[in-house]
Amino acid sequence: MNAYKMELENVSKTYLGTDGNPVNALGPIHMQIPNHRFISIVGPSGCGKSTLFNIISGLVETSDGAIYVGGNRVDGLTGITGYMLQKDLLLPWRTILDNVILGLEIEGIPKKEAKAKALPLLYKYGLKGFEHHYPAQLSGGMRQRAALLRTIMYDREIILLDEPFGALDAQTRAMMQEWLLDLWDDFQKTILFVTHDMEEAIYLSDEVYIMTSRPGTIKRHLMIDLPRPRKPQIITSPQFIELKEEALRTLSEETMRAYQQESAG
Amino acid sequence: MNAYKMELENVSKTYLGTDGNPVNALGPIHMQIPNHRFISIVGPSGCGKSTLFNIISGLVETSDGAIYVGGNRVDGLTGITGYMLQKDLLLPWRTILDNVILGLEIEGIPKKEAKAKALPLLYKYGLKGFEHHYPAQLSGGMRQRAALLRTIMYDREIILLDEPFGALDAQTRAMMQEWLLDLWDDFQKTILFVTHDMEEAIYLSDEVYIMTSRPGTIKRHLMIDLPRPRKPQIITSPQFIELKEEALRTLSEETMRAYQQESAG
Amino acid sequence: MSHEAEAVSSRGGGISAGIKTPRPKSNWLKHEMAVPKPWAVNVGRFALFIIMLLLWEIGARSGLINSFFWSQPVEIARTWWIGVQTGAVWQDTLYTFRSTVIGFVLGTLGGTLLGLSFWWSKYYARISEPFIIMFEAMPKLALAPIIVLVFGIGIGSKIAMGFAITVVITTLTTYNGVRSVDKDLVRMVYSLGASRMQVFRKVIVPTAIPAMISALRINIGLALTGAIVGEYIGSERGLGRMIFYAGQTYEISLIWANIFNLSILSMLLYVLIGKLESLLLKGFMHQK
Amino acid sequence: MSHEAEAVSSRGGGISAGIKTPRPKSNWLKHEMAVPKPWAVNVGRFALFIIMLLLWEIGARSGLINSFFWSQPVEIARTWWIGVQTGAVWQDTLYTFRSTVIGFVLGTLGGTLLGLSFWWSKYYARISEPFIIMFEAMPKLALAPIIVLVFGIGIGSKIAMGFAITVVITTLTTYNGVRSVDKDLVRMVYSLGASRMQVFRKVIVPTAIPAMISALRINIGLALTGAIVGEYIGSERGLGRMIFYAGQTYEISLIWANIFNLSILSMLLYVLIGKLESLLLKGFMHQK
Amino acid sequence: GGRSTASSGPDTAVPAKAAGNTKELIIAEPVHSTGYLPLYIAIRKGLFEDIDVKVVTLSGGSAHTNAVLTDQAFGFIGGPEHNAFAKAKGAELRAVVNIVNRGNVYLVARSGLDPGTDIAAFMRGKSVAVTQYGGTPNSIIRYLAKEWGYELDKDITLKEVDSGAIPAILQQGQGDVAVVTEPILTQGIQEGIWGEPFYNVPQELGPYAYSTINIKQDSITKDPETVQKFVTGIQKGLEFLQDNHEESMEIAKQEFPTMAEDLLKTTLNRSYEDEMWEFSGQISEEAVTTGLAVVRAAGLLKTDTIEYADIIDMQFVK
Ligand SMILES: Nc1ncnc2c1ncn2[C@@H]1O[C@H](COP(=O)(O)OP(=O)(O)OP(=O)(O)O)[C@@H](O)[C@H]1O
Ligand SMILES: Nc1ncnc2c1ncn2[C@@H]1O[C@H](COP(=O)(O)OP(=O)(O)OP(=O)(O)O)[C@@H](O)[C@H]1O
Ligand SMILES: [Mg+2]
Ligand SMILES: [Mg+2]
Repeated sequence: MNAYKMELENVSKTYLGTDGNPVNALGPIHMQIPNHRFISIVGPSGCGKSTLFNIISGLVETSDGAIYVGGNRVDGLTGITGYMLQKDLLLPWRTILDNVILGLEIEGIPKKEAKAKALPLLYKYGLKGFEHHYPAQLSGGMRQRAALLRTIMYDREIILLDEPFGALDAQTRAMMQEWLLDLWDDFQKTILFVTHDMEEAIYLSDEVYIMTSRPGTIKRHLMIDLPRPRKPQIITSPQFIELKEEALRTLSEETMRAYQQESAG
Repeated sequence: MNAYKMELENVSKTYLGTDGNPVNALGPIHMQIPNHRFISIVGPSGCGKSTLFNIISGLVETSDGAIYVGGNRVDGLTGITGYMLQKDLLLPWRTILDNVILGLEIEGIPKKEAKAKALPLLYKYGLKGFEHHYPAQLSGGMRQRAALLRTIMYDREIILLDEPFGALDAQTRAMMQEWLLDLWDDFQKTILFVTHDMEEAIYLSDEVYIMTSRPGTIKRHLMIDLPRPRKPQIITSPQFIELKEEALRTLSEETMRAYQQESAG
Repeated sequence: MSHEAEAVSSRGGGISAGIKTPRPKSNWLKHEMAVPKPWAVNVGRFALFIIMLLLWEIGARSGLINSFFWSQPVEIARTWWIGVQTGAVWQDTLYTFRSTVIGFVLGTLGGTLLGLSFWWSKYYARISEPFIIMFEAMPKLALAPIIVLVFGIGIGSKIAMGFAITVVITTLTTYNGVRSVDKDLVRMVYSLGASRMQVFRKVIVPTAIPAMISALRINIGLALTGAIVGEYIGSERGLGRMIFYAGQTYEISLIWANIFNLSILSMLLYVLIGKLESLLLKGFMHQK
Repeated sequence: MSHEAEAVSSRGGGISAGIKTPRPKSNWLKHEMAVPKPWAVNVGRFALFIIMLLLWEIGARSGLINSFFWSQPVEIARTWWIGVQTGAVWQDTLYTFRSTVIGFVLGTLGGTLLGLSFWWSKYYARISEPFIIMFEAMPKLALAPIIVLVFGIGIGSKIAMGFAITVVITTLTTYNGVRSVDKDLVRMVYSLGASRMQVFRKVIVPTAIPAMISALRINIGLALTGAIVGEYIGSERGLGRMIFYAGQTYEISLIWANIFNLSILSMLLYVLIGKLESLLLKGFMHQK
Repeated sequence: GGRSTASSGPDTAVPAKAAGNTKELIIAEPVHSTGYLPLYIAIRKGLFEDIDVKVVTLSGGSAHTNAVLTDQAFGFIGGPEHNAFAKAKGAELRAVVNIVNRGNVYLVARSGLDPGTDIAAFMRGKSVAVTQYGGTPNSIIRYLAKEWGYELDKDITLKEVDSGAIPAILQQGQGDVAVVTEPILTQGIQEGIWGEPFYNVPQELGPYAYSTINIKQDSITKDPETVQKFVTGIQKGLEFLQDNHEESMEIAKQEFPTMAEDLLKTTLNRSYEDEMWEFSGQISEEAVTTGLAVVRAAGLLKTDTIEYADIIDMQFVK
């Protein structure tokens, strides 16, 4: 057994730009993710967070570098991680319930069984009465909840969440946070979490990566040594505030630098 | 001249559900919006905020009620308000620059002139170098910025913004907030603003409407009497914290009630 | 704001006045939302049809239209009525109907399967392309000797024509549908560990279905054309044979009478396809 | 996790070992991303073509295929070579090419305009529908007397055929494209105060363009068919005329030789259309 | 008839499917025409004994020949030159009974043109509307051009079109002369598009094996009784047509219900007048010679070795 659940080694990505020249979008990135950790990634918009997740989940080919899970090389392989993309990507021709059980269906679990498993979750997270609606009939927040539930139902050891709570109202967001922590705790998942909310990142995580602007590399790797389980009130504790200020300063430094660079060049 | 810039009178909306029965999605809503005010609307996901904006902007027909702007009945009319929808809805076959000037183009302003007007804004808000990219090549946050800029460029007295900052990183969000306040101040706009972030709502607004869960009605109408101009530090002032706690309590009461209702029924 | 001033009606007093003015509407709303009333549509169609016939008849009688080449409605009606009395109309229509429907079903199924199969290998798809085009380019009518050889002179050759004419277009349409799939949806499903077969079943096929459904309307017309061409090549019965015969003997009114029958048949087929289409759209795509 | 265990290759040591193992790939990535190499595709096509010819020749020589009905490759090649030497091949091909292209351009433009015009009024669209279907259902060949009357026996009638055959399908395809427009985009543009004309120009037309482009391939084939039918009605030159000649006189090898020419022509047309398509896609849709 | 496979050649005999006691025979006709009235009469009057004859219209090049060669049809109507074409490629077909024994086409000139008496002189420089190459009317005009010593495209231009297009071409002045058959001939006269024929092929060329019924040699060797029954039936039809003008006209009306009655009458009268039908069913050497000369002149038949006996079998005509 390796010390780390997942390792990213020198991962980078170059897109072909509109003018035909290569555009460096990400990296090189080095990360060592221990097992059962809750890791947040924060960075300026456009720095390559979604690109990084696409690469980890095997959906986009790396331009360089390698990814190892449990010591095995996995870059380019799918099905290793559970991944909630930034767009909700619900299949428009399926009901919400059928969308949520998609991962189970693909694994070969009988539909009936899968539905029985999914329904309580739908009820719990405010989608009751919408099981048999189609995605177009739902509000933005509801769609995002459905997409998150689909990822959670697809029960993988490593879960990648790209801004899962972006469109949720504060109350639902708080409930989902608690529930995600429970889930992570109960099932011993390793979670990678992209958010724009530093408070959320620190509150949830064991480690926070702060990325530089494009091409995104790791600018700062913060360890969050707050005791667990954490109560929501923790955000007013001095230790929390100190961590948050430190992190925000780093991030804003980076964003400023980026804006200056762009305005200058 | 009326006392109010805009009045909503008994506005409500009923959709036809999948089972053929009507589903009450919104209202009845009464609102009286004074001129040059910054108004936020906060409510549980799915309560009908987007539906309300669709109605005000004339894109969806009301099932009942009337809307008046400057004393004239306008429900069903388009072009009265500037509206940024929750989805970015950039035209995929246009470059970012061409997307941003769409509103001006429709008004008949020469393309060249419109572009000259738009470019500085694109530069200022981190889209420099992406003017000639297509939407599919941008990150989620960048797309949202472009959509917001398009709405701003379409220079209307009343502006509706549906979660404009949802996908932005903290730094960009802060910058956009300041800029929006400047704009509102400089051009004497009336702004309606949907957000899930209560802190943001209070920080930006003169008035905050808190909605009930579906069918959304006005649960609470809070006046924010904080002095202007406001500094970001204001969020730690006792007055701010008091208002925020009051508002969050109301909202969470409502969300809880909704969940209980749904779990029970 | 000039926009506002132009468009809205003045309300006079404040809200408290409580006078309900008629609700103004923007043009586009009326348009995008309104579904034309079926009776109005039918009246319009019928009126247009009658007007066209009247103009034709008047033109023919006044000598503006040479009725030797164009015939004229009254004459056509008379010829048609003879067909009804002798029962030829029903027999011919039924004959053509049968070969059309069979050709349509086979061609649509075959083309759909072929088009979908192209998703599995771009290499295979690219290699097949010119051969499909070649097949499409062959003038079916000119191949009559060989068609008779392969499919016989019975209904087989008519079905084969309907098949040959629909299968290529269905293939191309389906393949276009397959290629228009949202790449992100495909990625998402792969991210759930799906096999290619699962992506195919759960994303590709449902995405291609609207394209396939939209091909149905076009196909039924083409299958009919195919059946008609098949009847030209050789037949005992059928509307195509009648038209061909009428052309040979210069009975222009008989041509039109049979074209009329053909239109009725094709309208009937379109109505049936329309029903099938909305059933499928409801079943697969949950659209109205 | 069985998924993982199955799919990945063991790496042995830790990261520090630094041994670069070959990068594993999932199947689908290879598939979705790979564009088949043009030379490989061409080799494949050519090989398939040669194999088919060889089987045919061997079948004919061994008596498995009756060369009385099917002719045989060597014979066809000989007949074709005569055509090349007399120059008939070039003249006929050029003639058919010209009428096809003109009919294609007119039919595609006309159909596109018609299909787009349907967006403006659902009522008008619904009324027109059965008449369009009627027009489509008419066997164009049977209308020979009238077509010659109206368009003469020169290139006009061939162009008219190409037009008649492509215009309806283009109309239907374009209208399908128009109807598939994202309603939210339309709303957004209206919310910017756009007039119907502006929505039409800025959303409807760009949305319909891919549908129109996808119709090009189908149309070029149909226009070719139309030109061939036109040549059947009456022509001095053209591949279609040659094929009918041959069909009348049992010269099966001449039929095939001309079908070969026709295939070459249609392939050429498809290549041209392919170029046009990618130009248009690049210009309008910024796709590769 | 059964569906044939690619491997069944012209010589592989597949026994015709027997339906009960009465054999079903399919006759492929290239077009539904008043010229084939004897066949329709024989069917409608039940003149065939023990056999059930069905007619299928089979146009499109050599489709009717192929249908017979592959045993999908028992026989086809067409000139015996088709048997010669097939023979040239190694297939054996025989004409067993005659029906139309005159070149059933007429030359007409656009109204306003006066052909005069020197037809050859008149024809110089004219453009002629005629059906497609390979068909008999086309071959006849080529044959005549040769007789007159004219070269195609130089002295005479052919406008080869679908038969339905011919009146429109003269009407529009795109052609001067047309080669037409009944009933278009009469219609064009009635309509004033062209005048009475100035060159009457049936009279000028005389006996001409124009439409015979042709079957496979195999059928003759394997089942002569059926062939006999069939030929006898046709002969009865010919006799009936010869003897009962009135009743034949009635049958023609049933067979062509939509055709104007006066048109039908004119057509039949002209046919009787021009001795269109060979009422004996006999095919004379002279008639075949003329037919073959025409297709040779048109370049359709390239061999010179084919003789009367290779394509005609008169043993069943009694
Ligand atoms: N298909 C593509 N072609 C070219 N460039 C691309 C493509 N996809 C992404 N990019 C570029 O790669 C960079 C990183 O994009 P990515 O979506 O990963 O950012 P992100 O960090 O997720 O941003 P956000 O927080 O706004 O979602 C951006 O500059 C974007 O323009
Ligand atoms: N086309 C439709 N057909 C039926 N129901 C609909 C339709 N559109 C919206 N609804 C319903 O109307 C209600 C309000 O939706 P709306 O999108 O306005 O919510 P919202 O407040 O904007 O939510 P969020 O904060 O999640 O964006 C929801 O319950 C939704 O399911
Ligand atoms: Mg992103
Ligand atoms: Mg919303």
